[in-house]
Amino acid sequence: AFLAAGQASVADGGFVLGAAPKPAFLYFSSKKDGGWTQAFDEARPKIEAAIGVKIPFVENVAEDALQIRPAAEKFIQRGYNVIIGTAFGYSDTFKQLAEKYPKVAFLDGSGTVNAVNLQSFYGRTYESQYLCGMAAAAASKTGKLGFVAANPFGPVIWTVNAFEMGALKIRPDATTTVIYTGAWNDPVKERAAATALADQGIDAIGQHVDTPTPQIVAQERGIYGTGHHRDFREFAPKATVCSSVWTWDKYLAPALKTIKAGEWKTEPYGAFAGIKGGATDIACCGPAVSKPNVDKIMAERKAIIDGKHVYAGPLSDREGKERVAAGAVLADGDLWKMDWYVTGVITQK
Amino acid sequence: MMEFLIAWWANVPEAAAAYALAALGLLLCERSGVLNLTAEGLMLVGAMAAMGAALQIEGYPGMALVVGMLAAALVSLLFALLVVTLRVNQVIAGLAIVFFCQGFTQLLGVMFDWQNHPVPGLLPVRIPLLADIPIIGRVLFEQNGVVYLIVPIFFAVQWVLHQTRAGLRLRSVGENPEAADAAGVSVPLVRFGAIVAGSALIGLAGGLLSVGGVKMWFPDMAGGRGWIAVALVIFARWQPWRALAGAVLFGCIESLVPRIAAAGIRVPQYFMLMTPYVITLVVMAWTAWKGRSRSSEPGALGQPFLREERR
Amino acid sequence: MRSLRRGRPVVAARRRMSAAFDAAVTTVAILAGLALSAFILVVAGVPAEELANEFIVNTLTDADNLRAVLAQAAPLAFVGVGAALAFRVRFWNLGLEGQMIAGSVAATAIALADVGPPVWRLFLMLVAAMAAGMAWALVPALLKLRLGVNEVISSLLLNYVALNFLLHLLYGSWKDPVDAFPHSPAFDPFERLPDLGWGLNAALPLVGAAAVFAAWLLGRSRAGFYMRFVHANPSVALAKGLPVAALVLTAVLLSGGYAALAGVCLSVGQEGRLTQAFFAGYGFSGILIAFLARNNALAAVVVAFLVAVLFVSGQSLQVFYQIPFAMVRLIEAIVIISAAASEFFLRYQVRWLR
Amino acid sequence: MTVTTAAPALALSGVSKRFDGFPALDGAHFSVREGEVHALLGENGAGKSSLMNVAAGLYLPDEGEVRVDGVVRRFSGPLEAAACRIGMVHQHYKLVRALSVAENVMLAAMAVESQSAAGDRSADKVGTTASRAALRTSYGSRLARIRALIDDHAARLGFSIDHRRAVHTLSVAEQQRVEILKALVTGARILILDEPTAVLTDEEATRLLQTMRTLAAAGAAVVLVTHRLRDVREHADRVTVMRAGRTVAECDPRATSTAELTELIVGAAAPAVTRKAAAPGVARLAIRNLTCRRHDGFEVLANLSLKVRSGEIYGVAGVGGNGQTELVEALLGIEPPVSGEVIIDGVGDIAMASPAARQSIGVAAIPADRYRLALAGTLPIADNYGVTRVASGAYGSVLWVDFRRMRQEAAAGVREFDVQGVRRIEQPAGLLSGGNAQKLVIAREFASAPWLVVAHSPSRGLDVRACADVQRRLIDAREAGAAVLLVSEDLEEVLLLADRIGVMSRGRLVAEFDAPVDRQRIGQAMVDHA
Ligand SMILES: Nc1ncnc2c1ncn2[C@@H]1O[C@H](COP(=O)(O)OP(=O)(O)OP(=O)(O)O)[C@@H](O)[C@H]1O
Ligand SMILES: Nc1ncnc2c1ncn2[C@@H]1O[C@H](COP(=O)(O)OP(=O)(O)OP(=O)(O)O)[C@@H](O)[C@H]1O
Ligand SMILES: [Mg+2]
Ligand SMILES: [Mg+2]
Repeated sequence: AFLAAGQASVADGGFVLGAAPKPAFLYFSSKKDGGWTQAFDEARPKIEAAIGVKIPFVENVAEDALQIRPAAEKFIQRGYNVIIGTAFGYSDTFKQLAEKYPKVAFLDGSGTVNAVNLQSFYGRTYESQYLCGMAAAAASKTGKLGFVAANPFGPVIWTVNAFEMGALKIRPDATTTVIYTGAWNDPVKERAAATALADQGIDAIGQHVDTPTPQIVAQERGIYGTGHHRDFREFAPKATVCSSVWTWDKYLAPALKTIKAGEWKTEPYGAFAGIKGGATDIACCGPAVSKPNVDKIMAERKAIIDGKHVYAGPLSDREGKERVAAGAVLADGDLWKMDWYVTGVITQK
Repeated sequence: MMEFLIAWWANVPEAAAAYALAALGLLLCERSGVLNLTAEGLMLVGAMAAMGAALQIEGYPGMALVVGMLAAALVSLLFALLVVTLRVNQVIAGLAIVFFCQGFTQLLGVMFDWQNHPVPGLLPVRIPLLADIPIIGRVLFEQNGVVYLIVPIFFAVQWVLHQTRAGLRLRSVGENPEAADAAGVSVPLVRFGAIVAGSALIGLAGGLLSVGGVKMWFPDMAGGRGWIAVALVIFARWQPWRALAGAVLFGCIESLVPRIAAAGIRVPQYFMLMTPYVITLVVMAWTAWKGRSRSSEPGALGQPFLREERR
Repeated sequence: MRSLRRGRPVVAARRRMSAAFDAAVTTVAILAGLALSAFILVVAGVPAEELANEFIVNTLTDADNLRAVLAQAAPLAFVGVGAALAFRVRFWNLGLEGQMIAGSVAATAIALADVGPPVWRLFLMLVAAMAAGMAWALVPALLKLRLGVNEVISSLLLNYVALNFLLHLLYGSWKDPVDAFPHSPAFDPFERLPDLGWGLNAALPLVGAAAVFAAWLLGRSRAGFYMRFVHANPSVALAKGLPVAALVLTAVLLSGGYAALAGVCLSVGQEGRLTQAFFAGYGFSGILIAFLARNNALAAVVVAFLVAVLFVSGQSLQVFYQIPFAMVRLIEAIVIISAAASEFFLRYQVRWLR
Repeated sequence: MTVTTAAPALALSGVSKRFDGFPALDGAHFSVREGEVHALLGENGAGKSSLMNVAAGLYLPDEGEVRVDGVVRRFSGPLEAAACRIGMVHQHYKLVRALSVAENVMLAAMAVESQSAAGDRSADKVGTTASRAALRTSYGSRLARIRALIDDHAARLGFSIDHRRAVHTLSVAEQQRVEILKALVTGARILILDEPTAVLTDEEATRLLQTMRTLAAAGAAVVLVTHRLRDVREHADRVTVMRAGRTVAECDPRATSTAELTELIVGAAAPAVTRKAAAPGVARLAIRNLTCRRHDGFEVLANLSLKVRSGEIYGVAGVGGNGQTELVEALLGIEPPVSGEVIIDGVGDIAMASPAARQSIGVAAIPADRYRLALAGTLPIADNYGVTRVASGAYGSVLWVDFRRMRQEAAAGVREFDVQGVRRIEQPAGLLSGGNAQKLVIAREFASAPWLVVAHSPSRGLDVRACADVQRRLIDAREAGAAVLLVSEDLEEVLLLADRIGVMSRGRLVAEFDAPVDRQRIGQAMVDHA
């Protein structure tokens, strides 16, 4: 991510791996979690093919120093020299490890800290969720949209806002009602949330949780939805009109190649790729989205690739406070710290 | 407003059903004097086995639930062996079983790759005519089959406990195993029976969670509901009808929490998420305050029995 | 009819076991549990010869692994001794995780508010943590003493309350302003448990002192002597005029305080900030440790070390054989089940009666 | 009396039973014939209950034979004994406290029914018949029938008992009645009564014993386990005496003097209790208007007031279950009273005092239920002995308990008070027999010269010698100037020991007498206010 102590050293000189890269993954949860981790695990064979090395992994490494450190060190001891983490809670430990093992490269998905040999990376999911919001509004008959999210902080809030902004692009009267479940992977709560939304008369449900449950509920209720992490048409072919998906191989395979080539230079604020950089994209669109709307969505996608910023000014929050001045775009630092909602988003505190 | 209430209430029976089944199962077991903390674990077993079955034999959710019941009953044999035959401390045995089930269901579920495979599951059954009654029609008569089953199960538990010889034996074993034993009742047999029968109901509750509710399996999906069921039995003072009422109360809370968010009411969300637990605590304290005579607790709850042993 | 039968097994109570027999049976039981677990692992695809290597040789001879074991052992010993304290007055404190959270929240509050001068900061954090852990344990203790509310459930439910409160803070006012992620700002160096070199921090001597204190309290002090009566027969304790409520409170509050210190070992000692899941799983491990140690404080430290070995070796399995970490939980459960079952042979004898 | 030539109804021979190495029974034998009342006597721990438990199928003997009507039986449980129509009234009641009287009786009856339904071969006529049909009737109608039977039997015995009440609401005496009714209703042909009269009034006891005679006359075989030699002499046809797990004598009670019987039982003549005249001093304990309620609101003690002076024994007489237990528990601080005062000389009102305050007063307490209120059965004898004095600093400071000294003093105390069966001072106190456990309690409480004694049925269930021992201690305490409150359901004991006697009925003190007092007048007071 964006800011970190110790990036000073990043600037001076690059990092050269002594040997051929031998990467290993530390997965934050189960590789079949349906979302975040599974997206990594699905990218893994593609990366293996691209760089021609088998990549081992270890599942369910909680965000707990006492688990991360030994897991990473075990790999390092057996000669693995590129350790790829998958949670922001690994950051502190990875930082310490990076200092302790200067000959090993560390990469951390959704991490927050960077160093000469430590690179955090994440995707600009607001881009893909913006497009999902468009698709949801296009499928919706009422303009009342819902969103099931895990916990409120920057990377989640920006998807919520982008979703609503995308919806507004299609329907100026669109609203997005958000329910936070308090857990990344709890289908019971997700189902209850999605059901509550549907009962409110909401007819398209976006999401930023790990499982496809909200999509399944949407399908059962004969309404629509948009997925996150992976293409959820697999679970709800009728309901899911669009998914914001990770394409980690597109980021990690080249990154590993640069490491191999000895040209790796970590970015001081972390790697933060969007649709253009290849970390995130959409799987679109379901039949419920009409052709003209599909065209609109694809046109927006093109515009984003060509440089359009979703959070371009003028932009105010729902209390009316100006957040982005006209002509400006939201700085990455402010994105990560986002704690405000755009007009049209309905939330709890 | 009315729409909100009806939509809320219509969700209550299903949410309450898992609590009710688990609480009735626990109650049956505890009336025989076996303190049962295994609910959280056995619900996980029921949930996993039912989902496994549902994935294998598509289209028969009822069968899947039966498999869940059988699996929970099977695992409960281990618990019964520990507490009845080996007379292990019942709290320790209960906790150990819960953790065993957590590890074991996660291991199997992951090994067989049952995670994230949705099934059609149990669908609501509309009862003709009755379902057309305004308000209560939708609340009471458009539920899945297991919800309707609660009614006969409840009456069966009530009847067995109070109107049969088996029930008299079970209660006396729970109150005073020495006396029951002297009256020729086989204490281990009654307790084994009560544990297995009760656990089958708990397994059904778990199955309902996976095959009935979420229609998917994921590790640790009981999410503390088993503990709430244990608490329910305590504040129900081991009376079936009070357990049922408690289950409905929790069904109401559980389905209300996301609805408050959906209605856009601004309350701190994590406090909302802790309400079921806080309310359980408050209700437990309140019932304890109200009925301070603890005479309703089975007299031998938690005590192992051996005929010739003196304590 | 019956007279023709060959005989039958009868179970009879044993009067008293020698300590050696007790230790032998428990050891055999634990080994049996581990053997069963090893069997499951071999079935799951771990080569048998690798197993011993992973578990014993690598974990105990490799410096990194040994450090990991020691780092892991400190919080485990704290929860273990804490659980033992409460169990000594027949109080099933299943709220250890909630108390860990409460303690770390309080310590973090002190650090964030910069209470007191830096030299005293860590001390204040420890005191605040203990106080908060005690306060969190006070709730189920009072509910039990005053209203007779079953502490198994009340203490357990408070874990969920504490967890949601923690999330409330981390996603709310305590979000780290540096990266806006849901963990507290990092502690200053003087707010962390000092390093003793060799990668170990002050948690180890702390837990050693705490265990010795608990051992003295339970085994040698007058209060500990009274606690035996509270454990054995509360109504006798009451009739003998022992301050039962005060004894229960003492033990339970200390238990909460020790749990809080376990939390501190992890948040202040290992993470360097308040995070979302530092406590996960320690509650059960604490109960396991207290149980295997027969509620003996010093034995709990030894058992905690062994459980730490299991944890660290479990991670090797996870890393190198793709065995899910659930397996470690399962092994823990199997060991506790077999140890619990073995008590049968301590307390009873089975004879064949002809 | 007709002596049948056929085999005895019940015969036990060569019965041995060890409990973890301790021989409770060591080749004991015993037999009872149809038509006789056979008394089984013996010291505490002699093995009487154990032997009868073997007959009732509750204990599996290690060796020996049980014959019913001459046929060898190997019971694997009470069910099989019940099938042989053996019924037992247990010394430690086997009642389910939460169930009603009727349900308790029905539970016992079900065993007999299921067994006889499984194959009833015995041609019997005693008592009510349990049949296959009973099993088929519905639960409700069966319960109704049981109720009728209870009323029937209760009327015959002169028991007043409400079959709807839950057992836990009954007094000890009432529970004893239920226990007896259970055996009678199920129609046992071989009826074993283990100390059935311990808590009954004189009149109730007499009627029960008369009923035994009637049953015996109708062909039943009755075994009566008791310590009351008077009853034995009046009602038994034969006597068997046990000592240390062995059968030591069998005799005709009418042909044997009480002294001879006593000698057979304890091996030596019972020492007589003697006492000097009272020299009362100041009131050490004054109870004023003490009122206690049960959880359900029932008033168990109502405005009770009394005074106990130093140098006297104040006896509280009354039928069990009239508030005696609550009185003692209120004094010990187990259940705080609703209102009233408990004034201790020099201390003040302690009715609501904390346990710590009570501990410092140093009351010697001998509660009726030792394993609930006096001894922690799983803890060592030494710990149980030491717990009273540890607070005084006798065994080290608050910070360091001197366990070695505690063990030494416990060993000495146990020796001095003649507590039998102590193999090791670290052995759990729960392994002691009832009588010896009681002696341990007394050894502990009297370790330092007592100042105020609260004793509740201190010699209940004790044998003659132990009983005399305990009474001796109480008198010694009185003579040393202690104030003694003796609450006892045994009128004999109260008459023997007390200087002043209060009569309790329904939670009130209804009359007070100075000793010596006529037995009749006390009985009258109990009845008048009942
Ligand atoms: N279940 C048991 N476990 C261990 N020991 C036992 C058990 N039952 C009896 N005993 C022991 O066997 C011995 C005989 O006891 P028993 O109860 O038969 O004596 P008793 O003659 O009935 O005495 P009392 O007059 O006190 O009733 C006692 O020492 C007793 O402690
Ligand atoms: N579990 C046991 N294991 C071994 N010995 C035992 C056990 N329980 C009791 N005893 C022995 O039995 C004896 C006393 O038994 P018990 O309590 O049955 O006596 P009792 O017949 O009830 O006597 P009392 O009339 O004094 O109550 C003691 O000597 C004790 O050592
Ligand atoms: Mg600070
Ligand atoms: Mg006896």
